[in-house]
Amino acid sequence: MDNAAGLLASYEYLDSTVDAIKALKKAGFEKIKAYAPYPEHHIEHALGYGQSPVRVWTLVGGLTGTATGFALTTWTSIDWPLVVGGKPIVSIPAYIIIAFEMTILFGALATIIGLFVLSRLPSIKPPVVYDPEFSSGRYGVYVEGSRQRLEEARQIMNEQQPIELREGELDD
Amino acid sequence: MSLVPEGPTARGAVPHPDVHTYDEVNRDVLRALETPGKGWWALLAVAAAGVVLFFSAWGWQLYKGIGVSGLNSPVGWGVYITTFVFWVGIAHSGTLISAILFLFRSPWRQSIYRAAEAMTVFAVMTAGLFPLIHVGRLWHAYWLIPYPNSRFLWPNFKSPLVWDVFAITTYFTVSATFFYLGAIPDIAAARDRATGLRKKLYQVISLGWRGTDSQWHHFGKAYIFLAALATPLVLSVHSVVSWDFAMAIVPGWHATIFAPYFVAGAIFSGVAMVITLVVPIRKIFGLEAYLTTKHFDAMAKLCLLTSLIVLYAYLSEFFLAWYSGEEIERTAFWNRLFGDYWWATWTMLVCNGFVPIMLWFRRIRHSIPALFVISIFINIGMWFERYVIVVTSLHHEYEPFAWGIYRPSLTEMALMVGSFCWFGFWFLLFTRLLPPIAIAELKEVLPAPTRKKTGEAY
Amino acid sequence: MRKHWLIGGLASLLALAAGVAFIQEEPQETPVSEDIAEPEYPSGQPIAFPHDQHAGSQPGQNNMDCQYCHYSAERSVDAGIPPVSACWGCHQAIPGSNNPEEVAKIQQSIQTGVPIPWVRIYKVADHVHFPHMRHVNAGLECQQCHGEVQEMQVLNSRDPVWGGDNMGWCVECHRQPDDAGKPQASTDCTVCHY
Amino acid sequence: MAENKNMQDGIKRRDFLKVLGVSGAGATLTGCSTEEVERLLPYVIPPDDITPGVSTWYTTVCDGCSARCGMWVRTREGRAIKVEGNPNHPVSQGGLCAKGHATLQHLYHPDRFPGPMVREGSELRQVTWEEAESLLAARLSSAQNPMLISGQMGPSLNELVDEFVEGIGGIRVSYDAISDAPLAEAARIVYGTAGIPQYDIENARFLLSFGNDFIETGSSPVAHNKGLARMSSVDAAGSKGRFVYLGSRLSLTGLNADKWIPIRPGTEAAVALAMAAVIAGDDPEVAGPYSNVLQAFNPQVAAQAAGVTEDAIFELAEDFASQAPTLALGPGVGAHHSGATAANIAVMILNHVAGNVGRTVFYDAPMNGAMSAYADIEATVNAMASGESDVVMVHGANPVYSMPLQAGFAEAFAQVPFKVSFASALDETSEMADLILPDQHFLEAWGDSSPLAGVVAVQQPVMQPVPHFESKQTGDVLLSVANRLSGEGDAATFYDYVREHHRSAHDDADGDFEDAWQELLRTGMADTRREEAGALELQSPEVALSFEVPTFDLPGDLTLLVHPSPRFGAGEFSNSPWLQELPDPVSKIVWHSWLEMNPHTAELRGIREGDIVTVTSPHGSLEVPVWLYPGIREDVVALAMGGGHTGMGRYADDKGVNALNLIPSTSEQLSGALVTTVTAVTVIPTGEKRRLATVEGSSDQYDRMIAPAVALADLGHAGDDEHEEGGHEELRELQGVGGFIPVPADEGAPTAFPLEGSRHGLYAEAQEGPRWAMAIDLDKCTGCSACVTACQAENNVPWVGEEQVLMGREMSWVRIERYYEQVDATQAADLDVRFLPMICQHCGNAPCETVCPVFATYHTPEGLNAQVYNRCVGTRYCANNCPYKVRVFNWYDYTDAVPEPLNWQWNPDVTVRANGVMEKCSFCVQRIREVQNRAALEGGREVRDHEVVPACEQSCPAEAIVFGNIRDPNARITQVSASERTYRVLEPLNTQPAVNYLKKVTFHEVASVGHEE
Repeated sequence: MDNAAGLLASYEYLDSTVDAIKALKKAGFEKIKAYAPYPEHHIEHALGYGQSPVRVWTLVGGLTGTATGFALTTWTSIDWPLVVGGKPIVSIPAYIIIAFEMTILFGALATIIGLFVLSRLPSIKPPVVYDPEFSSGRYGVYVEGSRQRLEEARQIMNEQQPIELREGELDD
Repeated sequence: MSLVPEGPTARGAVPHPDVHTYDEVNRDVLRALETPGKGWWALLAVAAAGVVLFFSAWGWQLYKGIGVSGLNSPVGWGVYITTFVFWVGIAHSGTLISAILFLFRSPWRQSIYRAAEAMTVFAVMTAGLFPLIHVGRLWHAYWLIPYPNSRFLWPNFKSPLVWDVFAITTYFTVSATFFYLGAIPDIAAARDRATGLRKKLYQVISLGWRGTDSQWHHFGKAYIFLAALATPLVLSVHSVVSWDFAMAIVPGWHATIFAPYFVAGAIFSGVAMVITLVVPIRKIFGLEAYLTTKHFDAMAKLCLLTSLIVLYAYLSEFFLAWYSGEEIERTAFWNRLFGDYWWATWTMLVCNGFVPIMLWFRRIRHSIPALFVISIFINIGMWFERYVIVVTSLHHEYEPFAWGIYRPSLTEMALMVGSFCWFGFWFLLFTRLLPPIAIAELKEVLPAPTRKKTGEAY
Repeated sequence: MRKHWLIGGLASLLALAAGVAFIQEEPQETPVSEDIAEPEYPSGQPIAFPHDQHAGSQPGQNNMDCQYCHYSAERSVDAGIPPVSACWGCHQAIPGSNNPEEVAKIQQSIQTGVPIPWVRIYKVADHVHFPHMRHVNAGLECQQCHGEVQEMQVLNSRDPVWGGDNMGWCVECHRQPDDAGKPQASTDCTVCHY
Repeated sequence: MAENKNMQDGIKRRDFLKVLGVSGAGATLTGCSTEEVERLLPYVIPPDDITPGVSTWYTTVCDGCSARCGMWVRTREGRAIKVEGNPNHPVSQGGLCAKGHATLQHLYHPDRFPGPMVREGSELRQVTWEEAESLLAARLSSAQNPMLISGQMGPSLNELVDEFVEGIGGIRVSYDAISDAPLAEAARIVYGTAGIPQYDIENARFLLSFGNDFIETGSSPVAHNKGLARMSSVDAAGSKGRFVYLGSRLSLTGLNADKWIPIRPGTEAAVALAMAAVIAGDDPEVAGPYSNVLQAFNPQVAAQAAGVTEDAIFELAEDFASQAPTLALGPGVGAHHSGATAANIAVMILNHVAGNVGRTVFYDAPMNGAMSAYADIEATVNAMASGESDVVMVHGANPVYSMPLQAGFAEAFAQVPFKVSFASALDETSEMADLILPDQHFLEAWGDSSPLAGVVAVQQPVMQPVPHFESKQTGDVLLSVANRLSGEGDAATFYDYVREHHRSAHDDADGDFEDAWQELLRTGMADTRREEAGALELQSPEVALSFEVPTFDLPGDLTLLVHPSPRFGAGEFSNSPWLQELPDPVSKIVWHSWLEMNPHTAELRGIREGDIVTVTSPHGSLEVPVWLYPGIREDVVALAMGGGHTGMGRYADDKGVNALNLIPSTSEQLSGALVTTVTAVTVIPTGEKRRLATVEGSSDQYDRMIAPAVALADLGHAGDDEHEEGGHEELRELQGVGGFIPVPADEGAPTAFPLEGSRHGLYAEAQEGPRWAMAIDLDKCTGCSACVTACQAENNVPWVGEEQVLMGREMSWVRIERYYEQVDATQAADLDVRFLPMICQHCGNAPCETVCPVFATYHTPEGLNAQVYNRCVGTRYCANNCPYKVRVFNWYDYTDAVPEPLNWQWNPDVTVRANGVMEKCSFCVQRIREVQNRAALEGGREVRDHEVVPACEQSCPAEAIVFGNIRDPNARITQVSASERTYRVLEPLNTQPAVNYLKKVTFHEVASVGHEE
């Protein structure tokens, strides 16, 4: 679709970045992406983020772990019942520990997987729209739209005096 | 909800008065990754030599049999288990500083937690070797892992040792993940400045991180949950380790206080070890601006607190032994103080109970050399604490006729010393390959650059 | 065993141990006196002994009972290897139509008094105590563990039914429920391991 | 097991089979061996009494010492793998001592001679028997008064040797390193009888031992051990025989005494006669010709001499008179001083006066103990030195080692042109020999014995000679040499000779000889004793008697006691690793020698335990570490024999010191016995010290009631056990405060199994099955340690060597704990010693089981605490958590150190443990399985009570151990456990052991320690 393209602006200041985003949003741009050297909640507010679904992954993972822990310990004990120290074949107090550890383990792993899935990591192919300075000191705003609307976007972005403003090919 | 409370100045004092711009942070921190100096190579050589010693000693033991140790009956556990518990303990403060302080939003966390977490990971890697070293038939040790096998046999989940297997492996996995996750944005930063082979490497391990809004968004959530999971884990792992002893009926082991006692001890030794490690890093890489006395002061206070808990545990152990009226228990603890191993016990008491008292003084807390020395004392003391618990309890048990004496052998010493080199080896590599200080998070507590200097506060 | 190593190998550093482990696990050599002839047959056995000829039930075969030669199976833990005199008992009269030179070896052994160095085919691990008599008296057929030996011309490798290297094989059978629904044989470890 | 001991006649029938593979030498734990080719060697001609995989038992006679106990030998595939006591033997009546078990190691000893040897220069060259015998014949034919020095022998061999020596016109000298000559001589003087008197210890109610170590040495230690145990254990009537030991050192025997009166060495006569005088009172005539002697003695004099109080002697005398039947034993081989015979006479008078003759002591059926006169060998030494004899043959003796250095035997022996030794294994004497004709081990050879007049026991081979050694029994050698000399072609073997010997002795009135012979071989003995009237008359002595207290060679301030070792005798057993590693019953030290010294003496001289001191007598000096022992007089030090070998092979050489180097070569005047208690010594610290290789952690039980006792007076007052050592109240208190899940008073006994809270899984199914349990009666246990070696033999328990023991790694499954309790602090001397055999307690709530990560140890449905070696990973957690510390660990592959053919002794029914594995007492599970298998074959019948007998119980001479199914109300174990003395060690831990101990019963009040009232 050659009638659509992207614009990437790098800013030195946080407020200019946020203003740019706000303005773009007001102008009705949909596909806005922001870059920052650290998690910046102002930007997230500007883009209007809600709750991250990562927590669901964590919860499910944790519960699976608990279940697995109890199932494993109990079933193996019954499968070949051997008496030790005159204790019950299935002694729950001891198995709680196993269940607990597995809860944590599964929970943690699920969280990571969730994160990767949601934030499309790992993405090995080199970024088309990126500025190494984003990991150092600069903020970035990238917007996509049809050619005619991009002119509008370019003006809005320029208002905030970007250090650099360039055409970027369409990102993924 | 945001990662930092209302701006950097929320907790009053600015943690890094001498750091101003984000670029500065990148420059200073990433400088550590540049070509190392002679000192580093020298240290690495020493560590490598130690690793060789470590594995040759282990090989020798495997070839001859566990008998090359000084272990005997009644003392079936000795230096190996002592060192195991020691390293597990060390492993603790890493995740603690990282996770708990993160949840509590402690402002002095950012600049030390990366090193602390690295310490955790490597310490667990070291600790994990010792149960393997100390078993009689290493080639069957995998029987402790539950897996479907043609014998229809499973491990005994009632045994604290199996709990250990689960606790330690979980702890290693989670803290390694936590460590890596936190490092990803900084690796990306390193990537953007590195060249050549390093760039390739970082490209891969940064997983193509670009710091986009959505990435940061999910990253933050995931990080919080990991921290939330890691915190109880930290507490559980050393409790489980303590139950290796508390679940037994050996006088001197069989005590309900053990779990909290061990956790406190672990944090104590862990923080001490962090100080021991961070002091040189700060000096060598010139990170004074990032590791300020404020940080050391905070860590010293944490040391002081935990040392008090540990001392309390010691005293209450002795008191309860006396108060219980249980003759065998009394004898056991009397024997600790004045028996064959009195020297170990007193070393422990002095290093862990009395030396840290100096930390009450502000001047000492603010003198980095002093802290360095004290931290080393604490490390020694904590090793001896485990030695006392393991050995003195075992060598005088219920049956007087079966009492015995244990003398560590050279092989055991070699493995103990070697383990420090093994740990050091990995830590040295870390200092050169990963940003030793959390770049991204540090920026969170720096004032964000704004155009409207007098504009609304961000 | 092999399967276990697979999984065992996964555990790091166990691999390092494995080599040493096996050095240590070498069972001590049992002395073999020099006067024993080296095996000359593909079977590895010093005498090409045809089990089928003796125990087979085909026409022309002798349909002997296993325990005629393996005489102690029903009263001892060991099944027993037939004494040369037992062979000689018949072969005095029977020179052996197919290959008399083999039968001659029996006579030779009787005269020299040098026992025949049979190669052992079936053996459970040394830490397992397998009482033949309990199993024979429990009504097991020899074939259930040793395969259709009476149909084998040469017995040079284990029959596929044999799983004696694998504890699960024993346990599965011991576990089979009897009429009362309990395991038909004890699965207590010290029944075999002591 | 008696029923399947079928016997075959003749040695040819019992073909030794070269079985490999089928039963290599015990199975090895390390599996995965199925890949490599293994050879199965069947019989060529099957012996019809051997089934592969089934043990065959034979009866024979132990040749370990002069007691000649009856033996059962268990063989598998033609290998002797275990020896046990024969309960049917009239003298030993079952049970076997540690030495008896160790004879198996002599059978397979790697230091046995590979065959006949001829000396060429300094080298020994192996030759054929043909050559060897003709060489001997040649030398003998031209020899001038050849000599044959020999130790104890059975009747047949004895007769043959006599004939042989006569035939060659030689001189026969009998020599026993340990000899009861003074006793025999005394009996001859006083009653005119030959041989050693027989004692009925069991039925004595009051037993006095004047330094007689009758359960370690003497005519029949095993029998006497049993007698002592029976006498001193509480009977149904609640009464118990009393045992008082008078001596300057508490030997193992002494440790079992209820009272110790530490008299000066050599004062036995004075005390005995004083007692006799008191008993005789105003009627000294009872002492017959010795009445005048009695008048010379009274308690005052005796007390003076002996260094004890007058009252003590009075008291003793009165008890001795009142508590009939009583028995006094004269000084034995441990206490031979220059007045030994006189002392024994004095004791005989005492017995006579107290009217014990014919009741507890018998002179008319004498025992054939070792009673040669040392004087004879002294004479021989001179003869050899002066070159009177040019051929000297030695059989069954090792005089180079076992005679005092000063006797100069070695030098004299060296003078002899042609020295012949019949030793089967290397020793100091055979080391010097020019010709060695290795005798067979008694388990390979024919022979007989007559331990007691009228009792004949046959010693028969239980296996073909061990193929590694071309041995030939001396009987056959002598016969064939005799043939060569006489030129006759008599083909008779020694077997025929023995048979002939018995045929001639056979009285056809008792039926056909063949039947009698078969019966003799089957049962192992024939008992043709006739009941004879008891009382004999005292005869007036034809020699001058002196009852003076002997003086000791000065200078020196401490009297030296040189005594035989309970483990090594006079050193003939020193080359057995089992015995070397068997903790000495008294000192608990292994592998090396020690000097026993009283703690006070040591304190005065600034000597500490482990200090190496120089012990110097006028006759020699040596260096040895000190062990502090409260059971020895302050003016006495003691050294055991058996150490310091120089030519006895790998396990004996350079282990400890030879005490005999300190004493002179003097023989006692009347009997001509070697005098061992003869010299005083000076003890000077060298400044060096060493760690003693002891298995003892502490001899004080710190009021932990590990081995509690109950006073005889308190027996029968069950219930009010608050004042009783090891009472249950502590447990109840704990339960009261909920220390752990309370076990109701009626529960927690092994009978109540499985316990509440244990009724799960396999236990539930096991409700009907057996519950194996054991009871050990500490009132009977004498601490003799026979069970330790028996267990080691049965269960393939390896020895580890001195260095490992020093590291605390001894492997023994049985640990005989020895605790001292002071009877009352005012009496420094009076010790109350508690022996406690500690084995795996097979706890119902076993702490070791829970902690094992891989179920290598767990509880079987039959109540055993199982240890599955091949599952063990070696975390050692179980050992840490075992409060009884009975688990031992294989720190190395200890069994690798076992050389051919010692490993032939391994029990094929027990897995040989590999490196890195935990092990412990299994209640001899292999024996349980064997019996269960047999029962199953015999139509699935029930296992009978006492059908399963663990090795320790079988060998216990004191009958202190009972094993069985405690769920069976009629089983012995159940009944024994019902005793009010029953307790379980460390009961408050609620481990619910399956081993019940029965408290020792003391005459004195026992303190109710541990509970503040």
